[in-house]
Amino acid sequence: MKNRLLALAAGFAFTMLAASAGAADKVKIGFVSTLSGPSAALGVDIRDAFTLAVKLNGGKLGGLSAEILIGDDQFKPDVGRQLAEKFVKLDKVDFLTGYVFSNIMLASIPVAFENKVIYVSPNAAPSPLAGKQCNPYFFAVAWPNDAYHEAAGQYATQKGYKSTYLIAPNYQAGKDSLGGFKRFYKGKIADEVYTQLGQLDYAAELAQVRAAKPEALYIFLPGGMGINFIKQFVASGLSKDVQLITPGFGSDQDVIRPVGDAMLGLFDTSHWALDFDNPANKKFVAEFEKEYKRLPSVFAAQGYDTALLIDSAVREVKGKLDDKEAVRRALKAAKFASVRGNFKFNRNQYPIQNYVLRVVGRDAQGRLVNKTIATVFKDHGDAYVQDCAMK
Amino acid sequence: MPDLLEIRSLAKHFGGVVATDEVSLEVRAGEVHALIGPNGAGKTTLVAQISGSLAPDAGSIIFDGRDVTRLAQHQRVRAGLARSYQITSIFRRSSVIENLALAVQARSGSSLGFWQPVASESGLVDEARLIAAEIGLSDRADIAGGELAHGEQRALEMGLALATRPRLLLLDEPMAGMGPEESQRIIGLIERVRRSVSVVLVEHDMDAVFRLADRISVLVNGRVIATGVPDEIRANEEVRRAYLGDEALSA
Amino acid sequence: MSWILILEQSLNGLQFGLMLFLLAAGLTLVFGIMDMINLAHGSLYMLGAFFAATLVQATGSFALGVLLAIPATALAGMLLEVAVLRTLYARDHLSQVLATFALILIANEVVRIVWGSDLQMTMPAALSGPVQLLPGMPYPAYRLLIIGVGLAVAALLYVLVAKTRIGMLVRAGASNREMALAMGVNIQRLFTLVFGVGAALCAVAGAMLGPLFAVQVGMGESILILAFVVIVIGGIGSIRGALVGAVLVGMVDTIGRAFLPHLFGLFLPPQFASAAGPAIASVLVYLLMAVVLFVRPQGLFPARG
Amino acid sequence: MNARAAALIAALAAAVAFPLAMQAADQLFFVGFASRVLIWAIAASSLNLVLGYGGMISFGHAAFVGTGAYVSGILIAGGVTSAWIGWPAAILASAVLALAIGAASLRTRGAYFIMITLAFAQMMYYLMNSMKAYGGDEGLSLTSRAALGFGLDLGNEVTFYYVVLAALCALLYATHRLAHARFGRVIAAIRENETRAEAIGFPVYRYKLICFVIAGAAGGLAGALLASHGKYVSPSLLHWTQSGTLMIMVILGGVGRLWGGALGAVLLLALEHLIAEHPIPWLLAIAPNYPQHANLGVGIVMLVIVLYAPQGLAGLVSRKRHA
Repeated sequence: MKNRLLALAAGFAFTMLAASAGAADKVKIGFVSTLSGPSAALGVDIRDAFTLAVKLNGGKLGGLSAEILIGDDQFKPDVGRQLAEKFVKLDKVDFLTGYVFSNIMLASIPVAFENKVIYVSPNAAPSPLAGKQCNPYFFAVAWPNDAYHEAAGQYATQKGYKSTYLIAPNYQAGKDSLGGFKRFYKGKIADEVYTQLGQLDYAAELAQVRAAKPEALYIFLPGGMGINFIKQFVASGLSKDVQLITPGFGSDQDVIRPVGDAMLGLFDTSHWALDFDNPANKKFVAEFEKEYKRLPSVFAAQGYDTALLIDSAVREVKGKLDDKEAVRRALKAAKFASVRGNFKFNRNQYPIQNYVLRVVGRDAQGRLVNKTIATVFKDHGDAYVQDCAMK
Repeated sequence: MPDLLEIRSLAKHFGGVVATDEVSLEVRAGEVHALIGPNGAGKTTLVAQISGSLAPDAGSIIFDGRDVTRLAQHQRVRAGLARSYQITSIFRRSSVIENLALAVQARSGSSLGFWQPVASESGLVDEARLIAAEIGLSDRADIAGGELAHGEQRALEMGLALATRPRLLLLDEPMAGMGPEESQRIIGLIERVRRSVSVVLVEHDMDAVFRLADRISVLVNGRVIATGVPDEIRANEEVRRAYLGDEALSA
Repeated sequence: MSWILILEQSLNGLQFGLMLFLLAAGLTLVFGIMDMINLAHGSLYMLGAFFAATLVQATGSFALGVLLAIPATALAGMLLEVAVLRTLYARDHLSQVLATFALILIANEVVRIVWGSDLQMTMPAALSGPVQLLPGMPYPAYRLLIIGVGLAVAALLYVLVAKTRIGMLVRAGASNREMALAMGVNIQRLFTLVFGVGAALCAVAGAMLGPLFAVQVGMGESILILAFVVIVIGGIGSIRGALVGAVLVGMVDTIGRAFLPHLFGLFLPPQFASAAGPAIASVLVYLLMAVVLFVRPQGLFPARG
Repeated sequence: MNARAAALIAALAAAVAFPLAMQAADQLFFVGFASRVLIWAIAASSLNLVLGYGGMISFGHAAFVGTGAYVSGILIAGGVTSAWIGWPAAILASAVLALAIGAASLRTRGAYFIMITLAFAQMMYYLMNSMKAYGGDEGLSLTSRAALGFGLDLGNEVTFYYVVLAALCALLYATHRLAHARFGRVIAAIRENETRAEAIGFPVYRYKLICFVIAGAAGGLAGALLASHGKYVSPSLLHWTQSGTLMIMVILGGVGRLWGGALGAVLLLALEHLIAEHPIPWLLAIAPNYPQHANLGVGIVMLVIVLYAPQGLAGLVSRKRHA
């Protein structure tokens, strides 16, 4: 009994010593994302692009040497939260970032807020945090959760689809997505179905779709869910009768790779595409492909931008990271060349930017890629900003 | 003498096998009623149904004028119907006194005590000591049940049943696996006990049966083929033919 | 609600149920014969899927890959039996539960080290489209294949258990372990064999479901509990019970998820129906189990008297 | 006896001094971490009550912990922050659930009992997963911890730690009393020889059920504390593998021993933390990713304990089921 206690006490003492050793002149980033399981490709792309940006920057962010602590939330909110707890309280990071999925992020970032650590979101941007619960420590780098879906709704209306069937996972981002679609879609909603988050077999849902006979089918199924759904959608023979529409990430490189030719001709909406013609994007796409031997997805673009944004802010405040207000102002100024082209932060710290329509086709080398066709929205913000009390 | 236990047309099947076939018998107050029969005759099955660990398919069991057929085993124990097992079933890690005190506890008030240490209840232990003396284990009181000699374990087995203060004791082969000397000890114990308690005795040791029993019922293939005083059973042709023959001759 | 929809959902339920049967069959035999609770059964399912995904890729042929994965998993199962599980037969259930739970942890990490946390497995291109079953009712060819394979394996298992000498021993063992032990002949080898067959069935399920689900670490953990539900419903040790239980669970689960929310919508206020529908549907099979337990505590087809 | 008392006092003193030392060293993270460990110690101790003392191999204990967490979490989310309402409600809800699950599953035994407790617990997992009103699989984030009153702020890590420590001590003392009281003797007897316990007149089913319910209720308390600790509740708390982890804690610490659950929780969680945070350099050189595979070690240790050191599993329910 005594010995065991002694051993434990020694263990804790050891832990303490190890933890209290920290340097001052560097920037510490806590990066938590979904890095394993069927939806891992998303988090991996964000991580790879983020670390690529740091690498291209000589291992620095804003002139300070960058230490990036990486954690895998395993697609589990409680694991994500525990990692946030550790990074914020034990490792005392300067910024937290990385989460792909809204639910995991929502469970985790209160830890950051309470400890006045800024969370820079490379992907998830749920509607509550845009409106009533907007938070000075939250920056959405990518796009408001509704935006792609609003663009998709707009597109479906323009195409004149009379009825559309909607499927999304049963969680905040799922609700946001279908809400966004409906906001701009003028046709009839055939049905609106919420599935289990992480569900992989869609036989039952596909049978319902067939029975409902809609003209179009809009799905918000990120990661492995979308990959499985599209495969099973093609296998069911529905692709002949029903036009599938997805948000940009729903038919990006991470889905194209496993699904293959079945993706050809699929329309989607996005704030970024491989073929965006600006220097930052050209450099990013080339370097990413060189480093990882694959084409970047929209998630990679978001991760890259996130690193660039932090870089710009750290440089702006000249490394004085303890002045949180100054860091915030610097982040909000967004003085960097984004791979998406021009964008700016709204007062709720969500982006105002353009959204485009893309189609899956072949590039010069015969690879399946998304090609930009048209602009759907220009300088588009979000519908919740008026509820945000922040200035 | 009035009947303490009355069994009416009891029946039990296991799949297609008839284990208890329309058994009816009475046990009078104060008597030792032996239940004999060849292996597989259904004696243990019958005891299990009387004690309540096995539900009969049909028939009824009346104990002391009350229908106990639907009562659970523990309720029958509280009504005064206790049993011992053919294969010793005691609390092997507890001492003799702890074994017996537990049985005393079972009948003395509620056991939903969550706070007061049971060790502070001297009444339980005192009574357990009395029973230990009764079964001849006073000098082994603090030995764990599992460490007792076989004969002592059999005595404790009976003691556990006795500690519930039964009015009818069901003894399932109390002398199983015993040498002659140890058997004498159990026979002596039954002799003492019978003064206050009625006994149903299942036993293969015919000497013991004929020495102890007031009446005997013979069970063959799940059926009672004869009931009577020892001399009647000894003289019964059917019993001799079906079962007793060899052993009676060899005895 | 059209008949075609109901028919299609029933086929989906049958497909799921048959795969559950493959898992439950091995599990129930191990229970019945060895009185052993094996939580690591789901790990064999995972292993089978990983083997299949790897071998399909390596050989370039779906059929060949799957066919090779089956003996590979069976071998792994038998190795496990000889190395670890054999010593557990005589132990109490707590030891069995703990040891096999430990095996789950070990299997998960070993797979993670060898393969990573997940693999992609693609269905054969020829079967990736639909088949016209009835006019107006196309059905995915691959799911039909699963149903076919499930039925074939069930039939094979029936012949094996009902018509062969080994099957006779297995049945005897499941209904009366002491008798099986008394027969004495190579009982140890019989156990190993049964375990291998159980593992092979896991591999079939894992390999067939691989392209539909994801081949990933932990994939066996949720489905294992459903296999338990199947066994409790069907009765421990009974292959027939496992089949009936599995199809019942598969049907109830699929049909419940598909129609319960709509059914609730017919006679409940919509906001309540949309909340209660999915909630009840998700626990429907467990409620079924509770009902069966209440009515027939030994399951629908108890192997022991 | 004296050595034991000394060890007890030393352990208590260390537990009381720990947060003050950490506070002095500006390492509040470890106070929060220790609170979590102690809460799991409560959960494991409650499982020990049914597993070790009662001899029932309940594989669904996470359901009671999770239910307690949800009930207290839902109340806090709904504005009822008082711990004096939330925690008793959590305990009561878990007790009621334990009553229902126990009443159904205790009619069976052996492998059946294990499977049925497992299945019913998993049912709760899926139920909470689909309860959109309470967060569904997203879980429920809370804005604050429960409020205790009396000027005690549970939002303060050190205060919270002491409350958890007090709860653990209270539970262990109550367990100690219970084990030596009439009820404890009866469940010990049932664990040792169920048939005989019934045959001397104990209503075995009822006592087992009561034991099951008490353990469930104590699990509910752990859940309520957990909800406040993390300010977050999710269905993964109810997943069956969580029950397995609790079981591992109890086995590591000692089945049926008063300190078993607590010791096992401390051991397992501290070990997990050390492996993940402080890799051993030479081992890292051989296997660079080994901290990510800590469960491999846990699994192997468990397997070895079960296979080769069964006597280490003290108080084990050693009887094998007979038909």
